[in-house]
Amino acid sequence: MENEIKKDSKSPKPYWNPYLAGLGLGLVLLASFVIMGRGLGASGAMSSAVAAGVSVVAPGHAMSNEFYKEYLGDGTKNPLKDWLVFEVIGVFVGGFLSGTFSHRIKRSVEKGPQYTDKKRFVFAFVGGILMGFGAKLGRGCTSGQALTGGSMLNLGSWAFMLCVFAGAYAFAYFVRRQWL
Amino acid sequence: MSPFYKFGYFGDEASFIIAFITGIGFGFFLEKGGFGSGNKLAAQFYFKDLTVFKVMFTAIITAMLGIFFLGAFGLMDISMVYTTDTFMIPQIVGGLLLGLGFVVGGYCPGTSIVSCSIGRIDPIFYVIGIFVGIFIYGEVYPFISGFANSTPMGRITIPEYFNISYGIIVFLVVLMAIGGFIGSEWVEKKYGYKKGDGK
Amino acid sequence: MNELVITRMNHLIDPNLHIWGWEVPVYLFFGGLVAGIMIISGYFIVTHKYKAENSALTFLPYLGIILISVGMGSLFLDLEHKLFTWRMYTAFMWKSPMSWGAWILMLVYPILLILSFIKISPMIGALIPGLYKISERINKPNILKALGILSISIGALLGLYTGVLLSAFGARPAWNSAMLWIIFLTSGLSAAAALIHMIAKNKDERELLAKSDNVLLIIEFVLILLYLVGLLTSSQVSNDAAMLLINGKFAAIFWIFVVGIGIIIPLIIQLSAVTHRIKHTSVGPILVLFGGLMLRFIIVAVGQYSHWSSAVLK
Amino acid sequence: MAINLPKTINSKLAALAVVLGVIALFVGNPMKNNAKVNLYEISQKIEESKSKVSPETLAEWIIAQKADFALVDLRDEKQFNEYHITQAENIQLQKLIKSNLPKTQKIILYSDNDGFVSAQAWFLLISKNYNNVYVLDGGLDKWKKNVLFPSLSATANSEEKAKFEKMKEVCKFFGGMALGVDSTNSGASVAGMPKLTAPAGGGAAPKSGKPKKEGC
Repeated sequence: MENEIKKDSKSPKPYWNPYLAGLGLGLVLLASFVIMGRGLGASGAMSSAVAAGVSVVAPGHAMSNEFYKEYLGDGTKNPLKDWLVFEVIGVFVGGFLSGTFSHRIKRSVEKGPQYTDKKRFVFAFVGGILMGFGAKLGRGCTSGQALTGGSMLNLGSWAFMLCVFAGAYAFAYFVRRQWL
Repeated sequence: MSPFYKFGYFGDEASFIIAFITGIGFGFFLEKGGFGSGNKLAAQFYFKDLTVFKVMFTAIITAMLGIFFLGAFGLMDISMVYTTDTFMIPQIVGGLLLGLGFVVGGYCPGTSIVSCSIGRIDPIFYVIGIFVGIFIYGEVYPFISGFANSTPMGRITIPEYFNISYGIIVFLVVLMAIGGFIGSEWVEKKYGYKKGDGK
Repeated sequence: MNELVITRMNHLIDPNLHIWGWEVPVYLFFGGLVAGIMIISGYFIVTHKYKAENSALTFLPYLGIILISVGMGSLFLDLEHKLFTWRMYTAFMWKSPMSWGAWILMLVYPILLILSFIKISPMIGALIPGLYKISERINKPNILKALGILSISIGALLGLYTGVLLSAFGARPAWNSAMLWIIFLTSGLSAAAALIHMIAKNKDERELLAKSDNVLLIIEFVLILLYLVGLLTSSQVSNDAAMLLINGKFAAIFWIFVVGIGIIIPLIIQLSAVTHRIKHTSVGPILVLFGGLMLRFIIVAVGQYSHWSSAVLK
Repeated sequence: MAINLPKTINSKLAALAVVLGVIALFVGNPMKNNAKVNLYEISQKIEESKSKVSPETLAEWIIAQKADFALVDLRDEKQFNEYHITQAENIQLQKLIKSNLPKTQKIILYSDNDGFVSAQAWFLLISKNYNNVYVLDGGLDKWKKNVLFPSLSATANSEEKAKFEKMKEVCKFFGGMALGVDSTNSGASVAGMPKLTAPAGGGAAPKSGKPKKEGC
């Protein structure tokens, strides 16, 4: 009996029906609206982390920069003591819990079959840079703008979301070997 | 009356705890939906697997209908929910850049965290990349702040901009999403991974 | 303690409330962990579980010696007058928990050392063959039983004392609670159980400790709640101290890192592991250990932040 | 089963969404007229005096047919029908928060004088998250004095004279009349407001009802 379970537990469980996962996600988002009056996000927390890092290394420089200052405030509060930072810690924990129960915790690299790990890492890094820059210019990422602003019917968020999909589909062809 | 926080039902410290719990829910459903996998996310852009679209839009219409009806029943003051101001041109450019980053890197910030949490290695590079990207943005911000703050439109929603009733827009978005779902099921059947593709 | 209260805790003389940095919490954590190790090892002896292949008695006593040394080292760093440490041992003041602690620690080392002789691991046995002889001498039922009981009681004392040490500070309302010592003891035990759960190779041992760790975590959680309730129903200053953890400066970190990541989430993971829904991994135990460390950090920080006069805080 | 079950759930969810969407269609607007006011932001705006537009500037904008603002007359209907600045729409204070003024546009408020009423209206709109709200400096009285019936004091220097010449043209556009030198008290010397006629030169016609939308 026990052996049987263990055998099963090695193979990952299938993903949920996307509509149910979406429903769950939407309810979490709704709960956030109801309780906090704000939506979800991710890139904001990363900005806080960057601002905090810069202010540790070069406090004067950070405080003279309007962008960092937005995250550092007047300097009396720890920039990492921020709503989004705690939320992102939660995202990590939540992802891990889900992964644990679905037996998906595995050290691996996501890529197409013909790609080397090294190349994939370079692409991931470059993609991250683009994403970070774009997210700041667009005032949020897929979670902060597309999901949150989208459900609030925010004009800029919808324009942003359409552009995300447009950008991704437009460039998908050029990096197809990475994925297919 | 909600939002609770904005009405002062609890303080900042409690809000962080709520942030953590909310985050757990967020991460949990993202992972359950398959957003922890770069392959699955990227497959969206090759019409192989439209999970991203389905999950995202189901979430959007769920939350949208939720706040709409909470507002309609007088349980929620929608105008107190924070949304970012619109800066049209920078957001369009940012969106395009982000889309490019999405397909090159394979994740968006939230999903990269989830993917890290289940032990993948590539999103770690991706997250470091995001940090670098934000750092670059911060460093060049003094030079591009004019552009970054151009075309400000304030806090504006689609119903306000087009001066159409909120309810009509909600209805249209729901119709659009359902249409999109039917379309994506069809696309998946046509172009998607067949059974036994190992995906 | 009195002299400390009068000379250091007077905010007019010493307005800086943060006297203890990272050293003391680290010491308290390792002290608690070693206390837990001693209790569990003692339990293994008394219940004759040591006969089976296990890590509680082969590997852990060594680890205990290292860990308590790390803890003592960090405590030593914190001492103002390092050269006069020996004076602790020239007088035994039964009223002073610090004096207790010094003497308890004196007993911890030899006991851990003797425990490590019960089962000689082949690697060390090859190095020092003489150890087998000592091992033979100890391995008699009567001696072992006495040793087990001694280990449990000294371990319990060590675990208690870390909490009592803090409770004795009357000027620190957050510490001045009778619940503190039992929280620290339980937390130390759960951390030790988690550690063994993580490193044990024997399946039965692992399962046993995972299960007991779950129970301990639940108890710890309840105790923390009781601790807060106790403070809340006490005087105004204690109330303020409790509010620091419930809705104040330390609330977010306390509930997220100590209760959330340190207790509830590992509990969920380990409960699923012992019911065989998921594999045993080291994630749960690591989180428990992390939570234990955070608990000490926060309790020490809150204690130093809370004050006998609530006016000073504002 | 694993395949069949989700499908029924999918269609049920879709049906539910559509039903809710249809109800939403009839509910219309869930926004309530509650507002959260950021006092700090407002006090900053007041401090920077970013909330006033001078009559001359407004006149220039109207002449240049700049349509990026909504002009709101806060007086009652009778007064509005007697005279109002071209392009203005009449929204009284108590109706202001229910009006659907576009948030994308500048909003310029005016009433009789510098005005308590304009200030109140300004505050209401700011609290409703309108960002670009301005008050016509000095209200309709100053508009009358500076734009409709500009005057030149006897001691004016050349610069003021040049300005006066310019204002002469401006006031003609609005159907006013420049007063000569020495008229010290313009408001008293002029009997009434100009009649409501379409301004000369085919200026922007008075708008009614709905505010203009910007192109998509």
